[in-house]
Amino acid sequence: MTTVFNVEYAAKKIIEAFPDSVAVVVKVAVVVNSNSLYQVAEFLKDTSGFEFDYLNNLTAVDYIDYFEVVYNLNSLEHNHSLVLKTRCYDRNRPVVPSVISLWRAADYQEREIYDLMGITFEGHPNLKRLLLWEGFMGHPLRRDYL
Amino acid sequence: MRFERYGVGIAKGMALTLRNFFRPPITLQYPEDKLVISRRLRGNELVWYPDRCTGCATCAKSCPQGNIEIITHVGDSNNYVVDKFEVDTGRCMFCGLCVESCPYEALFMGLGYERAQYRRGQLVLSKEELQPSDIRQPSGYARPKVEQTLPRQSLLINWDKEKEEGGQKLSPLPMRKRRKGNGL
Amino acid sequence: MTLLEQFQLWLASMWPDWAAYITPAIVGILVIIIFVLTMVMVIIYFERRFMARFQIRLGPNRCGPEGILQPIADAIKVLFKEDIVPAKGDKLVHWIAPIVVFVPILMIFAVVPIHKGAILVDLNVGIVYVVAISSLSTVGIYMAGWAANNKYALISALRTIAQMVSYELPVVLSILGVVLMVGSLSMNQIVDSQSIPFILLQPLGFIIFFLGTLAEMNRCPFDLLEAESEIIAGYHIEYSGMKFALFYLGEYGHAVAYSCIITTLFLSGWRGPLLPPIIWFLIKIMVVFALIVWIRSTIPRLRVDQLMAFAWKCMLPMAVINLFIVAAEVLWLPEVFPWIMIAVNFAFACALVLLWSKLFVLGGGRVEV
Amino acid sequence: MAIKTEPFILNMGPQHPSTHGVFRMKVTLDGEVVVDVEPVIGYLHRGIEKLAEGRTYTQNIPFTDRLDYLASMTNNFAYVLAVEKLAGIKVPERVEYLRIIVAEMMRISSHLMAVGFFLNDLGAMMTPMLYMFREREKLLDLFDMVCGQRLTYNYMRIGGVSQDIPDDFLPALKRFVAEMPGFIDEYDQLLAENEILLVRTKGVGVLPKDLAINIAASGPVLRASGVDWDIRRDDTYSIYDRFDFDIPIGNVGDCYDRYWVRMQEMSQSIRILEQAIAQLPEGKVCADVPQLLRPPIGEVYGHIEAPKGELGFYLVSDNSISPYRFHIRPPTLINLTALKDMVIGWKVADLIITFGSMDVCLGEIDR
Repeated sequence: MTTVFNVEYAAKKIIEAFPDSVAVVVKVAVVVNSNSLYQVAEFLKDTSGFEFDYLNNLTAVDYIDYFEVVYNLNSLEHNHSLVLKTRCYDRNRPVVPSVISLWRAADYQEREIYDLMGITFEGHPNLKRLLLWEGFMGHPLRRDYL
Repeated sequence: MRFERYGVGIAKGMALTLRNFFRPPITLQYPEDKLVISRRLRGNELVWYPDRCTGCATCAKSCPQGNIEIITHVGDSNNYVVDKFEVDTGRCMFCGLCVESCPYEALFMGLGYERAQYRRGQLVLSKEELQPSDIRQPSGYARPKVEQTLPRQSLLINWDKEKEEGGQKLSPLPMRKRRKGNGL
Repeated sequence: MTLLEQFQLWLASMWPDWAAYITPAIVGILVIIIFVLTMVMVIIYFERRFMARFQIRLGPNRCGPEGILQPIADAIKVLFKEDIVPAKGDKLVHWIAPIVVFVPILMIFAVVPIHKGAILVDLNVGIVYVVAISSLSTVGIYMAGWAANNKYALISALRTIAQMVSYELPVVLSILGVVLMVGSLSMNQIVDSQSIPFILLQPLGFIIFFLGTLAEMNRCPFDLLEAESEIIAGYHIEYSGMKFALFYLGEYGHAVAYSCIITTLFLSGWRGPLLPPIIWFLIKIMVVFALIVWIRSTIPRLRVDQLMAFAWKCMLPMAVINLFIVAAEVLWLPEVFPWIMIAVNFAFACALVLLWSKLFVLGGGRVEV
Repeated sequence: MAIKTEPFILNMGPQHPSTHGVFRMKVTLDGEVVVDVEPVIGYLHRGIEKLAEGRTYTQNIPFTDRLDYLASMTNNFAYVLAVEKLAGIKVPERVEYLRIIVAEMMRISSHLMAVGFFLNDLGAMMTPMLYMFREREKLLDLFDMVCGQRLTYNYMRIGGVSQDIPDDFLPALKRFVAEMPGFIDEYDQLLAENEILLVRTKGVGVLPKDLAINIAASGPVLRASGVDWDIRRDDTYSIYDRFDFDIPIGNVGDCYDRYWVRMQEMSQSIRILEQAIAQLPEGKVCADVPQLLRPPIGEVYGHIEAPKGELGFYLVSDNSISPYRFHIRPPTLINLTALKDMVIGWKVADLIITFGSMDVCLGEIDR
């Protein structure tokens, strides 16, 4: 049975390593600032005790005020999971650093979010539309689309 | 990579195909030879009993596609009279949610499955077309009482039993049965 | 003296020479075309029904009683189809290719004895003629692949050439074993000298020849050039209508032709007890073809490098060794004891197959790019 | 004189016999050798994630049928589990068993398709595929009996299943469970020792262990690479902890291992089915759930071990009758990430079988 990693503890450790990186800790997730996302993700992947080597799921939610990018992390070794989130408030040009160099699982998922939600992942080597065709107007999964 | 087993594996495979050569084929000659389909089949769009329908439109609300269109007016004895009950079956995905949600058992899934039409417009079924008829029999989906009255489904797993016992008897030479209308 | 020559002599007694010469030729050609077309129809129907039963299906059974008119219905359908030529294809080559594929296959039948004396021309180099003519249709396939201006077709065409070049050698070498035993290249003489079928005398030669011909007629497991899961239909991907039908005829005509050749070379041709020779001949063709269908319905396909490796590393050395063994036997073993020869050859065949299974590596792995 | 060659681009798909749907690959070939592959998807995109935002939680169940249409039952299962987790619904005991019975039947059915089409890609002329279709047909008959459809079942409901199983179901399923191991042995006899199959698949399309974890491969693809990870055991959902089953692990991660893992998983599913049939209790088949469910505000990621891998549903609720965000984690799309690494340097034929051995379903990839 996968245990849910203690969010408070994770947040504490992350703040120890990178002060000012954690924006807010909600009940189920650690929300980090988007500019320090990559460092935190690297920390979570490589630090012993965390070792989140498996990126289950990567998605984004449009909360009108901001976009939330959700990373469901899992560790096959310790069998625990953690939800990492980041928010970007700029609706016209939301940018989040890409984690593809840590987990290649993010490849298609980041492209899909770019396609459907319009969030740019900085550092993605091949950020093209995945499901829709090039030249499609708008990003359909945003709440204000149509 | 080598052929380390001297072709024994290939020989075994060929022996197996030969064994299947003498097994009865499992295909059926469709228009002449039909299976008894499931008692709960979700086929042939909907069967609608107007006398039981109160016009509550629960089915229309439960439809994921919004296919069911109901227009009612209030009748003499303070009831709803259904003016229009129309289903665009070209968009229907046969999920059966409308049948499950009907509180008065006025709506059934149909038992038929040969529902091809030449025009898309013919797929929009009106109030009259939805009522039960010879080709439009109600199925037992979500209706246990109807289900008990229908014949048993013929299963391929019972390949050694007759159709009446819920089987699908396979004969080694199914072509011995002469068909009518043998046509080129 | 073949039947046609007798016919010609009989005509010459009353008609002028030129007519007596030309009429039997035309009659013979017509007979062969009718024979080939009928056999192809029969074999297409036979394969579809037979393979269906291997696959626990029924196969075509709607047209006519038990579906025997299915090939005719297919032919009519295909005749009425639109003939499409790719816009950027090579139109002339596209047009010629099906003919180049089909005609050589018809020509093979000129030297196939289907009955005692029933042969169009009893060439004294009959089997060499067969080998020479049968590889001509490869040119047609290459033309088709080239003319279609389609990448799948091009891959297929190149595969054909490689395959044909590789498999021609073991086939010819295994034929040489038969020729050594008979002492003649004439097909009639080959049949005449088979009081014991050569499949018993030369099991290894038969296996090599059979596998080689499977590759030459592009049958499973060597059907790389029309591997439908990889390159869809291969060289005839851009063909439709009657041109496609010619390829189809060619493919099955090839199968019939090689069934005939295998029957003639290894299964003692039309010879057999009780039944008339022509019936024996047809039965043997069908048995060979049934074996081909059986293999087709069971075995997956080889990869292209494995196909080459199989030809050059397994079949060619084995064919050479087989040739030497047969030559030695013909030279030194007394002809009165064929049973010794059968035993020795079976032992050699088993030993070689076991040895090659252990020794040789099929194909390469990943290529660094 | 050296012959000058140059690579050329072959456009495989969207209409191609072995792309298992409308998948397109831009393949750069150097002769027969694959130099580069670029998958292009989206030809079957229906926007299910967007459609689901405008429908109630129950109305979304038919849409999940249409994701991986070869394993509709497990899609239903994953979705209803996620919603139940979100709304905190406890389902009756009988429902848990029924769901596991149909989910394991679905796994057998999906693996039969996967292996059958994989062998078809190898060029086995439909024969093994049709043998496997025969067994799948028996299962589809049973699904038809339970829920009235053969492909899009729409069987599970939030808090239960739509209807109880009919009387004929269990005897027929028992017979299937008794007969199926014999057929699995037959398939092994047909192909597992076949030299050509071994030559074609052993060592081809290797997915190394660390890469498999890094791309978050899941299901048989992950296990064939030697990673001992099965959500049924490692993140137990429903009542899988009550059953005794093994998890087959490959050791190389080549096409043969993926084929082998699937064959073994079918046997294990039959073991689970045997136990579940024996333990099946009586009882209600649906918990009391309001027709218009309004889960509390929150979010949930529920994942299950679908036949093709980890199928996850990420749901966000705003306490209305429809989900605020409905995200599907399709297993095969993420498995496809590794396709390029697996096929570069191999021949075209290997590209086809490697792709076939990953068992993709375009309904799920494109959504």
